[in-house]
Amino acid sequence: MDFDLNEDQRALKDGVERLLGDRYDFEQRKKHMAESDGWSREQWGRYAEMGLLALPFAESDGGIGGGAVETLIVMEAFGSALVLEPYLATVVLGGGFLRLAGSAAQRADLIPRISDGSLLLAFAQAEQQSRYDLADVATAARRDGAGWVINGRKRYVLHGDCADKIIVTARISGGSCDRTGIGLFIVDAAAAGVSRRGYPTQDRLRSAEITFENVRVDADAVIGEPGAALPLIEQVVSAAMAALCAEAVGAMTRAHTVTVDYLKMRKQFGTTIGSFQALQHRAVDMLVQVELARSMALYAAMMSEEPNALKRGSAVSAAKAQIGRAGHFVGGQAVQLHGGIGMTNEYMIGHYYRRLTMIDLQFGDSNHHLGVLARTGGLLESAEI
Amino acid sequence: MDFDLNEDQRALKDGVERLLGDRYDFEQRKKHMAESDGWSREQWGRYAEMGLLALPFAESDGGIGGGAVETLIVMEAFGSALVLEPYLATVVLGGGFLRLAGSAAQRADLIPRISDGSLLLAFAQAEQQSRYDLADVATAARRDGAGWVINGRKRYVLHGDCADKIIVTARISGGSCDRTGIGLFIVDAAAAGVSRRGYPTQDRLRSAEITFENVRVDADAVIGEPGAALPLIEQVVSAAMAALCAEAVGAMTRAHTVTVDYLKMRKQFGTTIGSFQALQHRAVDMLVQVELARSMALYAAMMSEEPNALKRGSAVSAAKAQIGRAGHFVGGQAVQLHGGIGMTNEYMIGHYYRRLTMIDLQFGDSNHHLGVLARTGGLLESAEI
Amino acid sequence: MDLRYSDEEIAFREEVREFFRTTLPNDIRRKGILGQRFNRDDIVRATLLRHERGWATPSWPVEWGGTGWNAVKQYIFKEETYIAGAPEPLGFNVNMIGPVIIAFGTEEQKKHFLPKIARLDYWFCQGFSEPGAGSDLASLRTQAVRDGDHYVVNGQKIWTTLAHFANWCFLLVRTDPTAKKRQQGITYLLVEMNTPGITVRPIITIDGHHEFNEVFFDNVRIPVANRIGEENKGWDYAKYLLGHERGGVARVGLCKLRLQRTKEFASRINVDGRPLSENQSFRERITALEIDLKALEMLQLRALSDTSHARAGKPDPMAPILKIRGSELQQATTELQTEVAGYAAMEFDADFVGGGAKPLGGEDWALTVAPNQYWLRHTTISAGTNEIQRNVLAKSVLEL
Amino acid sequence: MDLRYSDEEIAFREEVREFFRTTLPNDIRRKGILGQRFNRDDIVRATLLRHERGWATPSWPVEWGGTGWNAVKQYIFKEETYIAGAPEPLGFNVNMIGPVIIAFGTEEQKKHFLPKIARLDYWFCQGFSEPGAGSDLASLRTQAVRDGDHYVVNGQKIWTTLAHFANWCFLLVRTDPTAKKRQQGITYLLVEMNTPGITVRPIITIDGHHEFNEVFFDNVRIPVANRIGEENKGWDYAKYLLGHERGGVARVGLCKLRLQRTKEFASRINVDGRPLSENQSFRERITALEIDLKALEMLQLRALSDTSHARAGKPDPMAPILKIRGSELQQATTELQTEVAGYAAMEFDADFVGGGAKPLGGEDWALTVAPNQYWLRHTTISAGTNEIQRNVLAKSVLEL
Repeated sequence: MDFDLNEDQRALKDGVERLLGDRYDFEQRKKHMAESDGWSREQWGRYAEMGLLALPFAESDGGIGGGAVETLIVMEAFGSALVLEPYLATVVLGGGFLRLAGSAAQRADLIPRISDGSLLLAFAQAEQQSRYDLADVATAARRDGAGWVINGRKRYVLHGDCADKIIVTARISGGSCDRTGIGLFIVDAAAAGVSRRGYPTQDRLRSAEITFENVRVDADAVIGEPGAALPLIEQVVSAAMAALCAEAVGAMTRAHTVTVDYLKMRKQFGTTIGSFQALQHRAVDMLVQVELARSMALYAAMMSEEPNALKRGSAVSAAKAQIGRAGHFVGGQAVQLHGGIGMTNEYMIGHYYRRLTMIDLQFGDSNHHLGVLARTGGLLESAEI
Repeated sequence: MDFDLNEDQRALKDGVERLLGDRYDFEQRKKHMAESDGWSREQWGRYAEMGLLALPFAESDGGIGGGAVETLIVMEAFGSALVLEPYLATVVLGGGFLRLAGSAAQRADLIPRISDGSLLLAFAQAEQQSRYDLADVATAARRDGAGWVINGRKRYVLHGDCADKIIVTARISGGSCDRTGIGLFIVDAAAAGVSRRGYPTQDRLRSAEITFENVRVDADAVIGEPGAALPLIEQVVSAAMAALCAEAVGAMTRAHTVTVDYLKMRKQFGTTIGSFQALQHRAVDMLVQVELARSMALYAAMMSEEPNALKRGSAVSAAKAQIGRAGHFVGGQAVQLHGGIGMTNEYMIGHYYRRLTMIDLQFGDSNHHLGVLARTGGLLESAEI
Repeated sequence: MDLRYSDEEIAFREEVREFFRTTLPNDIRRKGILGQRFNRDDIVRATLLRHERGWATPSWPVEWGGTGWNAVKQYIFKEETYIAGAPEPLGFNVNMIGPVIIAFGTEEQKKHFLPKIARLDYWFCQGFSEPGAGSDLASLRTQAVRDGDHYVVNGQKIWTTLAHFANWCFLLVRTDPTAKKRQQGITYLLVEMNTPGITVRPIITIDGHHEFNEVFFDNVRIPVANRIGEENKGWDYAKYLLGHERGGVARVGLCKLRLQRTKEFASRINVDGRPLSENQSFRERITALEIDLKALEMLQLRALSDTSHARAGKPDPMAPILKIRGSELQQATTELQTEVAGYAAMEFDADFVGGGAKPLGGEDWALTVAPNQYWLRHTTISAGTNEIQRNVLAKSVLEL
Repeated sequence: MDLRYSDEEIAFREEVREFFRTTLPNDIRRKGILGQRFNRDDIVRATLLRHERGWATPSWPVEWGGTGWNAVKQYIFKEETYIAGAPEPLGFNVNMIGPVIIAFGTEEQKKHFLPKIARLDYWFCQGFSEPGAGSDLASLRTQAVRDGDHYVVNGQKIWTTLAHFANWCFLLVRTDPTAKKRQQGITYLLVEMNTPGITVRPIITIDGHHEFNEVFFDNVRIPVANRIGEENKGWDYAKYLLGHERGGVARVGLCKLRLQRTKEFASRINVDGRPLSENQSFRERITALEIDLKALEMLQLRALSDTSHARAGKPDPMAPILKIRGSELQQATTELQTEVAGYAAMEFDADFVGGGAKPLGGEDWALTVAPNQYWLRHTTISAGTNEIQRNVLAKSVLEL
């Protein structure tokens, strides 16, 4: 066991932080947000240049060969700057499917285009009735000659508005929540029968509702074994949750730092408000939660690569539950300690609170994961003591 | 709706508080505790003199005709002084059965002796397997001529060690948790076949394990309808829970007052520790909980006389749940703010924490009642909005 | 002591419920129930409804349009207002400037202002807070200089709620900068918002909505006749409000409505094949809030009926407690709603939150929950942060 | 960065587990698992077992009996100690006076004391706290006056843990009452407990148990040779301990053992006809604690492996955080046990809590849970209250 970053990891961290330091302060971020996609294509190009978009892919596929720790480093930095670009959707989720189960042809076709920034992906999984149940898929795929025809409506597709290709889950066989019978298809966003309604989310990222009406795809659009996709989906979603945990830690850390700085600067009743013990202790309680969250984000990263699905799922659920709570507390208290200014859209701190609230919902909130974990036997049983 | 005490109630409150002020400071309480019963027979006589032991009984039975508010007044004062005497066991529980369902003969026989202090009662209900389920009764009563024979083992009988008569629940018919088939019997503690093991509880009250081995009682030992006792038991236990809520509020109020006084007196780092804002705010958070608990104790008292069993049970569960939590917080923080001295048996504050912890367990802890209430539909549905 | 509602009180509750059921327009009720924000017209219409029935200003003296209800009835009326989904009476008018004019206004001011305030012909906003002052209200710097029959006011106010709806403003200005204590030398003025020199600039909050404003005063001339009471005594009149009208602080009824709605939502959401509303853990979470709310309600009722503190001239411990717990529960209930909505809470639609219609089937309610969660963070900050409330309790009640 | 246990670390854990499984006497293990208190003999026997294996003082330098294990191995060893139900190494010896002597003792002191400390031939107690000092340790008033080759000590110590088991004491005394700062003029001495003039008086705590003591010094003569380091520099040596040995503070393994036991208890208790352990709400409560514990464990491991703060001469933010969360979780896990035990937790049996046997069938565990809950309230008070820990973090880490 070793918690120190190696040289490459440290270089990655420094590089990303420097890039964001130069290009992603709060005012610059506003400009990125004002672009038509709701994020900056120019920044996306810079991430490509830095190799961030190739990060998790195998070197044999032209990638950098980074693992969960490398993703954690990037996502934590992104969280700190509240990055708007579709990294989670394209690289972590979309890229996750490709690197873990893409055919040689799929990998050769798509990974270079992801890496150079020219291809955006989205993962269309949730449906109106499905809530956080990855097995609850009503969208249907039926065989049509060598290919497939897809019908259904996907909701809450993160960055689905701008994606060039959509990785969509669809039921090939079985009842609505069966664990088998789910397929994964790569669908061109411009294909006939695909329609989408994009919208901003509460944290001013983008999402979409996507309807598939008799959308035809070829046999080579299937990722992995048709009908046996659920374990793969769970694995990739676990990796995405670990990435979100890291992003949340980055956001919390910054929100905390900004708040502590504010306490040192802001004067009231003739003194800095940071001299009031009750506020000092609140800031300390935030620190405690941030450090516990950081610990759990590391745990999630480590366990997101665990082969045993139960252990992996339990660990990531535990992290997501803890970090959802910590994020709520830290985000909420960051607003509180700022007072009125913290309530305004013009000031940065509320944006952290909004993002942390949305991270909690993505792939299931704290209470959801606590419930899942409790049902599957808790944490001490499933992990090594 | 009217929250003001009437003249009689105010006189009662003043009277009890004066008596305890004179006779029940912490040092005097130690002496009471050191007596062979673990409490003071002399005090018991004084309660009789004041009419406290006759308080809830109808005037036609020679009682004072007090209701839930009068019991609340007494119990709150008792909680404030951490009174050790068996008032809950004898007057609230035992007396509750008699006043609500005792036959004319039972009332005429027993109520005067309770009132003059010569008769102690205990309620033997819980069994090893029953936890907080009032319907879970394995102790059996079978008919034997005109009378009954009782066999079984009762646990956790509050003040069962000193009781002259024991009101015991026993199953007459039905399966182990059936709501029908439960009877209530008045058993002489000296009867053949009754054996008991008394012991001190964590809060230094007394309790007992009581074994009934072929204990024979006459037909007139039955309270109410044989086999239909559960609704009555629930009603009396609700009244007892309301009384415990009031006792807890008395204990919390005193624990808080003592703590605030300590904060004003204790010096550290060259100043009174009460000048530290973090401790001030903690004391305020305690105050908030005490006042919320007081509100819920009033609510419980009011609703303990509600005829509708669901509404009554829901309200009392709600109060018990809130007060259990409040008691834990207030008691725990009272110890915390005292520091080391709060940990010692020689100082009063830890005794409040111990008693508040035990009150939470009696008749079901916070989480138990929260669960019950959630299962039965919550609070807003069952009470008037 | 009798802690049950009397028959008369129960009948009164029915009467109020019936009033809202039969008179409140459906479009307004719909907004209330969906958690959308009311616009100016909604609030005016609801006020006029109540005014027509003689219920616009229950707490005022009967001679000035009050109802003469006791505290419990006033509480019931407020509860039912929330539960009906109706906009509450405008606090700045009914609970703030009205009582101040009644207590300190001249006979002429009373006759002129009170009827218009009651009908919302005059919509008042509150010009107290200033940039940088925060919880330290008395540090205000907006200056008023006497010039004949006028004060000439220069300065800036901030966090001015609904100033863009208001046509009047009551404000505190500094008339004696040399006063020894900061609380001295402050004067209380009333000003029409269309007076030259007043500029209102919106502050958009983190929910994306416009409720707060900055208000700039640039040589604004205010007639001396619009002064409340004496010059330099304004702080006393402002402070008078703080003890007044504790009934509404906690908004228990609004939380009740929200919890009931949450249960409805949850009954339509399936988790593992069963409605979320039947999930025991979820039920326990919502029940815990119901218990908290009941405790707060009982506290509120105790506070309303116990006037012994006021009689003894002592600070009432209840007001800050109600503020603290009321704001905490407002936040907790919206957080629970967001949790229940899940993914459906993620879409940001400012138009819908602001009252627009959107045919989304059963999910429309989910569009307001996150913005309301964000917005209600202000409740632990506004009107004296909860930290300040704790300071007040520590000092004035615990005497620490 | 590699956050998994290495094969070597996993093998080491098995080795330690095997060691305790095969050597720890059953009567000791039983006490550990039932939550009973260990007596002097239990602690001595467990120490000698470890000593025989060469594991009595893992963190010491190898030349003085240390094992040379890295931080992770030391952590694993501690965890397994708790999970086995074994008494932990006596902190006063292994983590406190041992390291102080190693750092500041003379060669003679090292040779004399360290082997005896390791074997528990010398059982040290800590004479720091004084009546009225509380968290303000430096305000100590026990005086030592030089008289030839001796110091003559007069004064009183309090909260002296296990002084009734100890045969030695390390204590702080004031040798220069005129020093400008209170932290100056303090001297660090070692004294045998059987020295004339020392009286130990028990303090019974709210759990009914005897762990704390008052220790009175009445003209106690202590050889100057038993002084650590220089006269008047004692505060520096005492402070050195504060940064040392952060590994054990949180007692994660003890909480793990407690949670596992709690699950076992719960599986034997029926509620509504099903084991409590299958009740989803209960499972969520216990799972929430497991998550908290995992977060604390990861924090502990981070703290152990990150020595950058020490290298940079900066305060380590982890130590107070571990203290705060570790104590909170110790309390939370015992509170949960009391809840699970229910009525069975009510009986007070001091003898059983103190290690006595009592044939109670499956319920014996329930007799210790409330006393342990009461006793563990001390964890947020002792060794710097959690409030003081927050002050430390605010000042030294957040620089507020």
